Amino acid sequence: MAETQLIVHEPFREAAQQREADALGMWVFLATEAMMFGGLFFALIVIRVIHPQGAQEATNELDMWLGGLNSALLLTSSLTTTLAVTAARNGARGFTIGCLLASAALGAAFLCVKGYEYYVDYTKGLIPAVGKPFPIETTGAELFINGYFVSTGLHAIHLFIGICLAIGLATVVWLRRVPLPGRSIVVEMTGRYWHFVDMVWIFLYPVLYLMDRGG
Amino acid sequence: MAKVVRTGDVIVFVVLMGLLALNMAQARWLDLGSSGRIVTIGLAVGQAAVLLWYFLELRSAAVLTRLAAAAGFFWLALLFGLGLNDWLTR
Amino acid sequence: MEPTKSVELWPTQLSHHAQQVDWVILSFTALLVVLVLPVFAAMIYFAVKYRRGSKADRSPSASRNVWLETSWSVIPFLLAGVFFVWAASLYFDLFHPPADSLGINVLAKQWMWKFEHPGGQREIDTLHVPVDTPVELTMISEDVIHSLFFPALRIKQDVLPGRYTRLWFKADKVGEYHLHCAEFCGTDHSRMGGSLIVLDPEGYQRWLDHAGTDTSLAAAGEALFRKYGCSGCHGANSSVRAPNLVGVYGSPVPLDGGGTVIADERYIRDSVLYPKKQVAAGYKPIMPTFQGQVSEEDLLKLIAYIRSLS
Amino acid sequence: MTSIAAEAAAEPSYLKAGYTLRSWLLTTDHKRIAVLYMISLTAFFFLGGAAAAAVRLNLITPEGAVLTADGYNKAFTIHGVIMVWFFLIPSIPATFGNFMIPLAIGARDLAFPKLNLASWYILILGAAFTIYALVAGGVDTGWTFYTPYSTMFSNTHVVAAIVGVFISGFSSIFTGLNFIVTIHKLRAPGMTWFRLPIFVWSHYATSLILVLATPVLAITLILIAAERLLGIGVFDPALGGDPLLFQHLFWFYSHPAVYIMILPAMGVITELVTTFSRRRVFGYSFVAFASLAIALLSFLVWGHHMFVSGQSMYAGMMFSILSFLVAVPSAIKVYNWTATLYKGQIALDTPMLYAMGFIGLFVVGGLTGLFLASLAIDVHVTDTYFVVAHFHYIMVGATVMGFLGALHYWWPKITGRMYPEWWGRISAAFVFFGFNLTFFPQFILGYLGMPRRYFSYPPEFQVLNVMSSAGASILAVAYLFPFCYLLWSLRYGKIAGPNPWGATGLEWTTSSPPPKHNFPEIPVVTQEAYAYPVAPDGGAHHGGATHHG
Ligand code: HEA
Ligand code: HEA
Ligand code: HEC
Ligand code: CUA
Ligand SMILES: [Cu+2]
Repeated sequence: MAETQLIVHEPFREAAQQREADALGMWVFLATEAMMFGGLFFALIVIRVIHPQGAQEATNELDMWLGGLNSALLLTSSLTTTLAVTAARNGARGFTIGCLLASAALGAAFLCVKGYEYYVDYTKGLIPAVGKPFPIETTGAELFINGYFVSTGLHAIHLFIGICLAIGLATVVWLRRVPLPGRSIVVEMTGRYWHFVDMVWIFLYPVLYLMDRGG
Repeated sequence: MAKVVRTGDVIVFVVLMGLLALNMAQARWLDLGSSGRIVTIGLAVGQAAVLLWYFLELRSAAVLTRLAAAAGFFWLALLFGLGLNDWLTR
Repeated sequence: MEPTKSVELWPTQLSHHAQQVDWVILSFTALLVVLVLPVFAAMIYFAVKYRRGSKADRSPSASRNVWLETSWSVIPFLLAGVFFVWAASLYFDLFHPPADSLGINVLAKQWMWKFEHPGGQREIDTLHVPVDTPVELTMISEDVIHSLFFPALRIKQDVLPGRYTRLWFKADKVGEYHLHCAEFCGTDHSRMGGSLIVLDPEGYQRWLDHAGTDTSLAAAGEALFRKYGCSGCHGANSSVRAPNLVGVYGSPVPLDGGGTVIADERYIRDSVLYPKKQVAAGYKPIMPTFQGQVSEEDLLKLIAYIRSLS
Repeated sequence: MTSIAAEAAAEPSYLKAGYTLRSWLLTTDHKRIAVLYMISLTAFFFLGGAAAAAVRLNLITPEGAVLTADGYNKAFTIHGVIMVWFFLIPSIPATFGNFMIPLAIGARDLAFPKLNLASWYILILGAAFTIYALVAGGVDTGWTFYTPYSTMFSNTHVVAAIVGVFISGFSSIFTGLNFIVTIHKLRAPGMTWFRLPIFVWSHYATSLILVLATPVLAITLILIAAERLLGIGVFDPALGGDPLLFQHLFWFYSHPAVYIMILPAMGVITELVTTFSRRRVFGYSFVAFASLAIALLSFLVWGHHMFVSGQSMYAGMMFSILSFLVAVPSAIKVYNWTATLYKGQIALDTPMLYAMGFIGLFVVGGLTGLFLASLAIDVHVTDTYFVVAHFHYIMVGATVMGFLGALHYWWPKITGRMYPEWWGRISAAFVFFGFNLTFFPQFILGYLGMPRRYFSYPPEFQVLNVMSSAGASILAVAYLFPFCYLLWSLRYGKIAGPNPWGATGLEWTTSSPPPKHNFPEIPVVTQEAYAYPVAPDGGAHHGGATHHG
């Protein structure tokens, strides 16, 4: 019954073809996103290479426990997202909606923790251009912290988009505008994006908070 | 519900959390010197691989999809490899 | 000795390096002409012989030939490889100035070139050098990226803010030649140029005497060393435990946390501006940063002084 | 299915599928979107050309003839920015690729038609920002936006221009994504990879670059904007940042980007050479794989733009030898085109003239690229007019010629009308002559030591500069010719049949202009590409495809 509900759109000749095209399109898109964050990671690593000392002192300013809490939140949201996808494929509408909202809530919790971290950073004078002057004198520290803001900021924007997608998707599933399991591909695609945003954090967390910590 | 919540997914989740815990512990309590960087990144790569393979379903994906995913990493390796070479030999 | 105003079709060769570069490009051109002339000739010949309606022989022929195709891609590459090696070895030489070079400091800023001779003589937009003497330029910019370009020597090098770059040459003809800024740097980029004046040794000496200055770079540096308070710590009878800078220049310095560096201009500059970046082994990192207090120009003088101590 | 097919059989051409502005601006038909691109890109080309005219006019006298120094700097910057991002990168892919790929692989449209339309709007939005930067007072950083000049010293509209380029990048990314998915998933039955026309292969390779390189430009531009607005310092030496980091990131994108500009043109040339010599391309698989090899290798050579930048000596050597390596697949293409002519039935119609011009100028541009890749030579000629001549030989001499060749070749398919052949040939000759007169003197100027981006120059360079400016005025007129006679032909041109050139390729089996859904029925492919001979205008019966049902 899944296939009967699947509407084939214009250039496609058959449902499978359309499905594969959507999947491939999503992966190619994720590859472009990976390249974009990759450029940022490259900049961060270069800063670590040219200013090991400053970057280390900057790392020590970041709270690895809050960052770790955030990692846990996102990993959990990845679990709920996976559950949503499986549920959607099985036509379990209610459970799908629940899991999507859970992911959105976990994502929102992440953003709250992040916001709190930013607030702490603000009180320390870490934020560029506003607040107190930068506290660490060692060269490279300020640079690294600025890189931290750009990368976590860009990640937060992505996560915010993910939250909107998840809530929107839950709504349309609830309204039966996206019939399940016929259009479960939509849940699947949103899930791909969500996992990807989680994966960016999987790398951001160690590169920003853990690497070279101590000393 | 049993059909919806698969134990496999939960195990994967536990592994991911375990790797996270390991990475945090390592960074906090072990002083691995210069190899610490490699360990940190290695653990993150492990997490990402698990995520890709299971949650992102590369396990059951078409070859083409796997290639698309691999392409991103391969090209990033080019950027890092050739790019860092400059700073490391300056 | 005015730069020539008539049309010239080949730039003057002012050094052995310049001659070599000209040889590379000329012989490379010859090779490439040999490689592509057949292509052009064949294209024209085929276009005529096989024009539509002509009675040429068109009996079926292969539409692929792996060996032929492999050879016409690989052989040109291997031949061109010779020129890679030649050009790369000349490039290698550019990074290895002779030890006995005459050191001159170059300071670039929007939009002028400042040159400082070891004796303290300074000039703007014009550089006097002796003929047949290796000259090594240590260059830094006070603002954006510039690039010092001597067409007659076939060399140029970007001049960066925040880091020394180097350029060396040995001019072998007396005369006046152009120098330009080759990296876009704003409004007067095209006017940020002047002349390179190559003099015979006596002429150079005379110029140095005339350009007269009361103090050499090193002497000026010594004064600054006291003015900025460096001597308070690094001086012979200081109570602070700081390294003695006599003989440091050019020698290896063991670092705190392992490794050694050669104390060159870059290292000294970093020690003054970013003292915590590389801390000498056995000392506490108590040296304050002088970032924002010491200008690039003064830094070069301090370096000249420290250099004179060895 | 059957009902769609029956509908399509009676279907009018895509041009007649609606006459309102709305039917154009909200279309999802790849053919109409291609036409939208063609119109806007032509406008951008003339805008960039006008800036080039200002540049060349100014350089007639050593002291700068018409502009101020700042005005000149803004002129070449806007010239580079517009020409690169708003003309040359989208040029062939977004017009002919967009129009022809679905036709050439036997599909009804691209995989994501709405995304395709969105790409066009995104490009226009990006252009709007860039043009805003221009009219608000201009930008003076050069198209390369080098830091710290662009971040801390320029007081022109850098951020607006960067936002414009940033936005246009998404147009590139989405177009590339669309092409990749289309080529993978929408080939007609029987259209195997090794039956694809080389044009499609080269667009596939181009798309890979678009998708993998452009995001790095995006993040680099974000960093520049953040640095300029917030002073984050990643490229600022005062905070310990490294301007060379910017250069690495920029060229990681921009070198592959130059192959975005040449690969589609190489695909066009393969179509032209085979059609006008009625021969299968020599060494199909070598030529096809050469495109992919170029796409891959293009990511390994970016450091050749930085030989004198203060990059490490070893990095310089590595990038130099890798740059020599890119010449190999390019050489394959050149030699194989030539071999294709052997025993052909050669007709020197306008598109073929452009193709031969392309090969000649590409070879000169490419070989001077090898000079630049040779370290010691580059130390002398980098940042001089030698480089300017190198890239204009490839970008204007080769790619713009390829664009014009494609335009004449597919004009009958797109519009249903023939262009006037005599005018076509004359203009091609003028373009070739004007081009060489403009840019050949620049090689000499560069070797003599005239730096680029110079508003004024030493008087001994005047003769060569005047020659170059004279050539540019011939070139300008030569570009206006096709503009005029092609417009004329829309009304008065001879009606073209489905296959005026007697070419293979599925696009020639459908009517000219094609119906809205491209084919009355999805064709089934039974032959390799370029299965000559084909009788002219017998397209529907011979094109290497049969129709079932
Ligand atoms: C479409 C655009 C395009 C293309 C295709 C190329 C192709 C090449 N380019 Fe070019 N290049 C630019 C556009 C392009 N370039 C631009 C815009 C700049 C300046 C940017 C700026 O600073 O503003 C530039 C600058 C540039 C530089 C830096 C110069 C400098 O600033 O110092 C270098 C250095 O290596 C270079 C090299 C090459 C090489 C080796 C190729 C090769 O791909 C060429 C390969 C082709 C051939 C070699 C010819 C065919 C082969 C044969 C006929 C067989 C015989 C060959 C052999 C002997 C092997 N280019
Ligand atoms: C696709 C890319 C492309 C194209 C097509 C062109 C086309 C041309 N370019 Fe361009 N050029 C670049 C890309 C391109 N250029 C880039 C990337 C740079 C580097 C910028 C930088 O340094 O940052 C550059 C730089 C550059 C310079 C160097 C400036 C400097 O370093 O100081 C010069 C100088 O001669 C030049 C000339 C020309 C000329 C004469 C044409 C001609 O082919 C143009 C011919 C077309 C026309 C002239 C339009 C015809 C129509 C009309 C004339 C009618 C309307 C006009 C009026 C009403 C006046 N270009
Ligand atoms: C407060 C004391 C103090 C002052 C003032 C000071 N220094 Fe130092 N300097 C040190 C100490 C301690 C070290 C060793 C630790 C280190 O490398 O940072 C040092 C190291 C150096 C080194 C590296 C030498 C080596 O052997 O590695 C140089 C060069 C140097 N200083 C130059 C200067 C100059 C030039 C000034 C003035 C502009 C100056 N210092 C001012 C305390 C000082
Ligand atoms: Cu200084 Cu250009
Ligand atoms: Cu390049």
